[in-house]
Amino acid sequence: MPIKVEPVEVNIGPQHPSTHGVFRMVAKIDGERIVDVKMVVGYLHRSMEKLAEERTFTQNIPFTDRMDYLAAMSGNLGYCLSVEKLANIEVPERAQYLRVIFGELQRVASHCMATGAFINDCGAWQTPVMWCFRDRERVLDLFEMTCGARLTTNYMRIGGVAFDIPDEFLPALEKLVNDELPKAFEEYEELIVGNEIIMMRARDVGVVTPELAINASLSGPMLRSAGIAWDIRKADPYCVYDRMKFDIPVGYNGDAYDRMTIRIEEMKQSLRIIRQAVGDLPGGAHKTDVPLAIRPPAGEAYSRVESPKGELGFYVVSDGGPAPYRWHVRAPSLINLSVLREMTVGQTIADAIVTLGSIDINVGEVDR
Amino acid sequence: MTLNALRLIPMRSLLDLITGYWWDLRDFSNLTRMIYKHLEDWGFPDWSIYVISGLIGTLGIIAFIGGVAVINIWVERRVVGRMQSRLGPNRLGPFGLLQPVADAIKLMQKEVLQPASAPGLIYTLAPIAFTVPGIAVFAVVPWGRHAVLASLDVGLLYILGMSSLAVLSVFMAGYSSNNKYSLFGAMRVIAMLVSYEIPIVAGLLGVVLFAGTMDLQGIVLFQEENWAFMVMLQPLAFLIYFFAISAELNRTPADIAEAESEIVGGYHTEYSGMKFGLFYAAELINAVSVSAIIATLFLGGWWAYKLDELVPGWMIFIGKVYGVYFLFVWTRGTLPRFRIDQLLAFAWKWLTPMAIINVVVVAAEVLAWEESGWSAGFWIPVFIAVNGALTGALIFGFVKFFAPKFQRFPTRPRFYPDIDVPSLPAVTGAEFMAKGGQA
Amino acid sequence: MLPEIPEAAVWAIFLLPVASLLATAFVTRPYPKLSGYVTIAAIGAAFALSLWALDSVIDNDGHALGFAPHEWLKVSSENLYIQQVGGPSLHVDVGLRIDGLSAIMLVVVTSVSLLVQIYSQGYMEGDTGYSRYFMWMSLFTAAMLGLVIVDSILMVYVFWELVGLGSYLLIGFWFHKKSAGDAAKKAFLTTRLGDVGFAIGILLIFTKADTFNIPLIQELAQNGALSDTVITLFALCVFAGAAGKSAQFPLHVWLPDAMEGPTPVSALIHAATMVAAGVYLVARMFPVFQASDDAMTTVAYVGGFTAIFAASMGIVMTDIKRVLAYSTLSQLGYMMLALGVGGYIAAIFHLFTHAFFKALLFLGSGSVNHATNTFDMRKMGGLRKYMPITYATFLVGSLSLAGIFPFAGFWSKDEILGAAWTDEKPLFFIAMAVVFMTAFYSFRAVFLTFEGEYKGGGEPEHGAAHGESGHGKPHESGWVMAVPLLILAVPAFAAGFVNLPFGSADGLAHILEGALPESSAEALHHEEFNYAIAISSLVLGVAGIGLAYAIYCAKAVSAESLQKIWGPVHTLVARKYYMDELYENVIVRDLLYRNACRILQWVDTNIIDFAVNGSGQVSRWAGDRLRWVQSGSVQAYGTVGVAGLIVASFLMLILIEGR
Amino acid sequence: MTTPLLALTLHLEDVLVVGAALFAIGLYVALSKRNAIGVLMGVELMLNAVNVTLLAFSRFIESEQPLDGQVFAVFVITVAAAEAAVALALAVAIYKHRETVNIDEIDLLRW
Amino acid sequence: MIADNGIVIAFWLLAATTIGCALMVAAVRELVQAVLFLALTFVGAAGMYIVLSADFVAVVQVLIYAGAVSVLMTFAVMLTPAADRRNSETVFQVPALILAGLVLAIVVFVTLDTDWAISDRGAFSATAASLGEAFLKPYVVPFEVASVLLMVAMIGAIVLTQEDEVPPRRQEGE
Repeated sequence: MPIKVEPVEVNIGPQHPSTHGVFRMVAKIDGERIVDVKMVVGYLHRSMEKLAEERTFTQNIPFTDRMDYLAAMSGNLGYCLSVEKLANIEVPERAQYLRVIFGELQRVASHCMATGAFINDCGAWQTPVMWCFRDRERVLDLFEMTCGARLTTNYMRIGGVAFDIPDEFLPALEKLVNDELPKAFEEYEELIVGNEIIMMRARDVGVVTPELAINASLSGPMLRSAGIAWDIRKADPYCVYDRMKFDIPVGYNGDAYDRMTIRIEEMKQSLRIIRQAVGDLPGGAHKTDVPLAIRPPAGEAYSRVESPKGELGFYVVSDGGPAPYRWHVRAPSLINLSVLREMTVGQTIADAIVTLGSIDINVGEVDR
Repeated sequence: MTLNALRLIPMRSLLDLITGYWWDLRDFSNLTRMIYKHLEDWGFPDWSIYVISGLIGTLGIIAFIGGVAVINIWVERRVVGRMQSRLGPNRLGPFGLLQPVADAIKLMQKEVLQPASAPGLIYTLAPIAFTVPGIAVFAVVPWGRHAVLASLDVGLLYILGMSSLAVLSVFMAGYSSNNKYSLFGAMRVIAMLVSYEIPIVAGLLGVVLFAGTMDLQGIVLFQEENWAFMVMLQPLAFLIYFFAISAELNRTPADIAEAESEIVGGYHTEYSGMKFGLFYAAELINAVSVSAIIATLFLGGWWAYKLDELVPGWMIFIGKVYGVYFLFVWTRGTLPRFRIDQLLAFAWKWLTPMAIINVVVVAAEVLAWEESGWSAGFWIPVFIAVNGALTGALIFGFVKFFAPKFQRFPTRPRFYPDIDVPSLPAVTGAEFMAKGGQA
Repeated sequence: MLPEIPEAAVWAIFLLPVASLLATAFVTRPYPKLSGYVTIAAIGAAFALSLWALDSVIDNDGHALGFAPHEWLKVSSENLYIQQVGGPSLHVDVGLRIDGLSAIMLVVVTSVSLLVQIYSQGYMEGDTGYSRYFMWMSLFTAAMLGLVIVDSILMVYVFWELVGLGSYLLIGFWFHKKSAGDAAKKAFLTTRLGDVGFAIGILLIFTKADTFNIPLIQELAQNGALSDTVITLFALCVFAGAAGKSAQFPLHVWLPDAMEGPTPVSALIHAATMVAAGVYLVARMFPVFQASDDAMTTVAYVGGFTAIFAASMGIVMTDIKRVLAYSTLSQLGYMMLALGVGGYIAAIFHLFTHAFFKALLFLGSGSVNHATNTFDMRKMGGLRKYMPITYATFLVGSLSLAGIFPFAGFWSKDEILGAAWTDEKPLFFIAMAVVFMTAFYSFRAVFLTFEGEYKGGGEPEHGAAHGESGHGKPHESGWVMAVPLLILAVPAFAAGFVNLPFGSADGLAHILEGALPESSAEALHHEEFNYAIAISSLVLGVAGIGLAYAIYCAKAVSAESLQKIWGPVHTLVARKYYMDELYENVIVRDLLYRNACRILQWVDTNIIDFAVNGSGQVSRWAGDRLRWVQSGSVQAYGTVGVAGLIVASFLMLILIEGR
Repeated sequence: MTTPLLALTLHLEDVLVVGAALFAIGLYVALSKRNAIGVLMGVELMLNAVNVTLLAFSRFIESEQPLDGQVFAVFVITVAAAEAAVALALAVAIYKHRETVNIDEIDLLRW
Repeated sequence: MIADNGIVIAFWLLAATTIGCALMVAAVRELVQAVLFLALTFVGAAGMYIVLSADFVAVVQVLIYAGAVSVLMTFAVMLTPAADRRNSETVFQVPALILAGLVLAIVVFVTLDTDWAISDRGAFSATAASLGEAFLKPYVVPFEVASVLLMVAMIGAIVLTQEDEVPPRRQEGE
């Protein structure tokens, strides 16, 4: 006969070191075990979708930086793609290649952050996160070199990219891609793949079944960890991804451990893509001439990219005016978060934290 | 060349010159003896001499510990900083040495908050009670051949008692904070204490069996007599004690009581100002006192193969303490945290059986030693070899046969170079494994 | 000669049968033959050791061998105060007393047991309870041996009861027969009646003399440390016990019925062991009896009466075993008579010889029964032709029983007669009459059984061991049964020579005297061999034989006509003087059932039941009220407990302060 | 030798009185507390009082084997530890079934 | 008789602490606080043991009572979440008070009334070794029995508090 206890409600967040922002998880706890979880979002809501309706299409690009501020390039790219689709704008080759390079660099940076934060959530005392930050900083240095900003890059433009790459960019990129990052990834493998404690903490924790993953319309590493090979870059190629050769890493068990190993492999694949893109990088203009206050014809467009978090979709409706009539974002963080309850109930608090870390949410994107 | 030149310096006679005087740094007992003599001359009664000398020793220890607490903040931050590929504090004073002072001043200035519903007495007592045992441990730790404050017959038991007291104060803090996170931390500590007391005691039994005494000075002398550090004779006990005590110290990978990423700060979530500062200091103090215990029990304390004739014993001792402390900082800087059930399982399923095996083996060895009548010169290398091999074999065997099966699924993902867009879902992991693991 | 026997060997005499009992009970029970062998081996070894013990005792002039007693039980208060006021303390020692008397008893018991058990192998062959039989035999023998060797009257009592248990088990051995069960119960209960007296005697002597040690009691009785009344009472109590076991007059009724047991059992119980135990006890306590004339007289007259009383019944019995049973009674009375008139040596001498010839006679009757399936002499006859060995040995036994020169019985009987002549003239004449009757009935049995024509025997009994002889001609028993008969015939003939009345002073008398304390031994009579008595008793014996021959063999006088002439008397005697009826109808039914029980019933219903029911009702009422005290609250219990502790402490303080 | 400034002495009786006081407090706690765990605390206090007394005797009383008092104190501690473990387990077990550890509600010993 | 000023002062200080904490155990209004005061009482008692030159017993006291028994008690308090956490009294409070007073009176009276056979042996020098010898020589059987008792207590406690069925930890993967 088990002891009868009143489940205790514990607020994990919004002020908590491990909620990756101001996300609130109200956990009902029996001892250490979670009985029920209630998710509360909205603490960071800035009403971006509404604000965007008052601004021109070009002015809306910075908003996409500030949604997933860890993957600003992907947000820029997704939005620009949708407007270009709406306005039927042809993008130059070079710009497409640059978009791929920066998108993949952004993926590396974001996954570095995710890995470090995940290990931190597992309880390591800041060291792995510092290492991951070190490598992320290297990527961000390249961003800074190109567009002057590190996080909120605001680099993509409708019809191309804002600036062409500087001369010192390519050597630095090649050094990074061929030398520094591969070494760093070996270290991550040591940290995650080879660490018994991480295995104990992450194996069988936060399991997502394939059925659940599809029913909840998960995407990104969450989906792939459940054993489903799905990637927008392959399924619905944009830019020049159809010219690139890369593999999609797919997990077996759908647990936190799978998600982290998938992220590491994805980073390696990103390097592979970058190498190909740098090799094929054509000359020419980096941007077509598009009026600043572009007025796309009335209509609607939806385009999606594979952001580090998953499928990032932008749905833009134009009434022919300078501002979008409706602007909607399919934010992967929010949708991936929706299965948190299924993943954590029955596990301990510590497992819940690990699970949350492995989902890799960004509250800026969740709340928008 | 240089060495020969050095030989010209009359080291021995220089040492002789200062030997026996109270300023001889190598041994504090001269100082104590002088104080004794003067007090007696002044006609103090015996008991007051006893009290005064005890107080002086205590003051010395507290001064050392205060210094250590301050310095260790810097040490920890610098060392961990290096590990994290950053610099650590480097602005205040040379190498940032004054950073802890600044920290302390900041902490003292802060307002001391107290939850309205907290029982004030316990809330206030907890950080103090947490600090005291760590300091009290030093009473029985020998600093040199003659420098030990209290040569307690049951020194080791005393240490164990003190270390178990510290955890109770953690509970006091956690309970009185009236905060769910704090209560979680407190309960985790209690659960952990119940589990980890056993491997600690059982692990140290091996040491006591070898040394034949629980007096720490006696254990050091045993190591000196047999010309071997206890860690060589008892590698298994060392490992067991090291892991178990790092759990009791609440340091990573076993810092589940504070577990910042899970329960925010655990038992000290609600503390602020100097009360929190005391917790912070006490954690360092406890780490140092445990390092001192390990240095004494396993690494020879103030003795180090004739080196103690040249260098003052307390210096050697402090060096060893910091060596062990570095180990603690190292593990803290690198390892993630266990979950609590894993931690308890580790205690019950790994440490306790290994400790018991160790005790049995040591008992047999000591019996063989005593009964055979052969000299230590024969037995000590044999024991070193046997115990080393045993430790290796046990660890290997436990890992091989009792480790959880993490490898049920491959550690690396599989790769799909291409995907069939319409076919959803794709192959699940189970189907994939059933097909033989090929993409 | 052999060295003096060590104490352990003497213990072994007792422990060997115990060991065989245990071995039979726990190991060999499924293997009947093995049980027999084990038992015989054990008793054989005990016999050898007994001979050694006898040898040692002879070396020691019949005085007790010096074995120190062992403490067995010590109940005494450690409280100094109680010790000061001389509170009760109980010391029970277990010691051995091996002197002339016990050594002779040992030899008698072990030898007869040995032969009986060898004989039993044949007699009991095929019985379903073979192992059980030997188990109980071992128990019985062990108890008897223990009874003989111990020196504490309490231990004697213990073994006394064990002997009773053994006899109960053996008599009721064929418990499926109702008669056997009844007989066993009868024997048990009747002897118990005497044992009660014995127990009272033990309690009496312990409260007065503070010891259980027999030599000590003897000494105290001899030097007048105990008052005459105590001694007399004690002696009478002991005699009550002895009378029960030895089946003296009022308690004799069990013995004839005890013939329901297997014949070897009868041989053992009624020849050498159980019934001899009573005589042995009186002999053992002889110095005590010496100190009380009244007791001696009682013993003598009871013995004498029993002797003639039983002999008269023996004359008319038709069952051969019953004849022998009454003969045993009569002979035991003889021995008691001898003891009562101070013929201590004579009594033991007779016990000694009687053991052999009576065992021989019983075994012979068993052999006859084995051949004919019946004990009824009227169905026998003419067996001399078929069973020569049995006949010869039975004849030897009968001659010895009848006291014919120079058979063993002659010598011992003669000594008794001599003792009676010197001490109590009336008893002498009774004894002489018994001599005649004994000779008559013993030869009546011989003639009825072995002479004349064979009359067909009885139906084979179901479940009995010896059914195979059937209706055919009777035949001689197997060697297993015949050899013991032959062996027993030797002492039955020659046992008398150990104590010839002329010359030698080193015989049986010498070592028996050694068993007594000095003063007691000096008080014994040492009369010369009286040829007049010897010859007259011999003449009487021969006359009895002659009469028997005349009636039953030569048929000069018709038995039936005699029966008619003596009609009422015969009926009276044949119905055993209506003793059984007296006991059953008058005493038990009328006196106890009808009257005493009515009173008791009234007491039971009106007083005892009232008390019982009343106390029950009171408890219920009180419990109903008191259960509120048991509230289940531990703290309430604790409070009350501590309060009680405090009260006790106060009392203690007050008492200590007040003293 | 001059007369010392302060000459305090400690007698056996003093220690025994302290022990008695501890025992009395323990008794009060054991008899009066409502919570079973509180009662157990009282019992532990009493055991401690007994230990104080034992050690006092061991220290002060003339004896052949003065250490026996300490030996018994250690046994008392051992037994107390076992008793505490079992008693607390009992309390928890009772709590499982009755959801209370209040002594005045646990009356299983009731008629 | 101990005539050392320092020790006597230490004793009375410790005695005051011990008894004061014991009184607090009886007086405080919350159970967990009572447990913590109980731990302090144990520590104070351990101090008194040291004064009585029983260092081994003192250390064992700290280790077992303060370290283990108090922890167990807090554990038990925490494991009975819905129970009454107030340190309240039953109706037996007044009788218990009276009885405790009477017990105290009687014991004190007897203590003062008795003529004790005081020895002038002085303090014990080293008790641990002698105690070890005592445990393994004359008292080896009680010692072993005590160890068996502890074992039995441990198993008994586990059995008593064991949950009847272990809930599944989490759904297992394939």
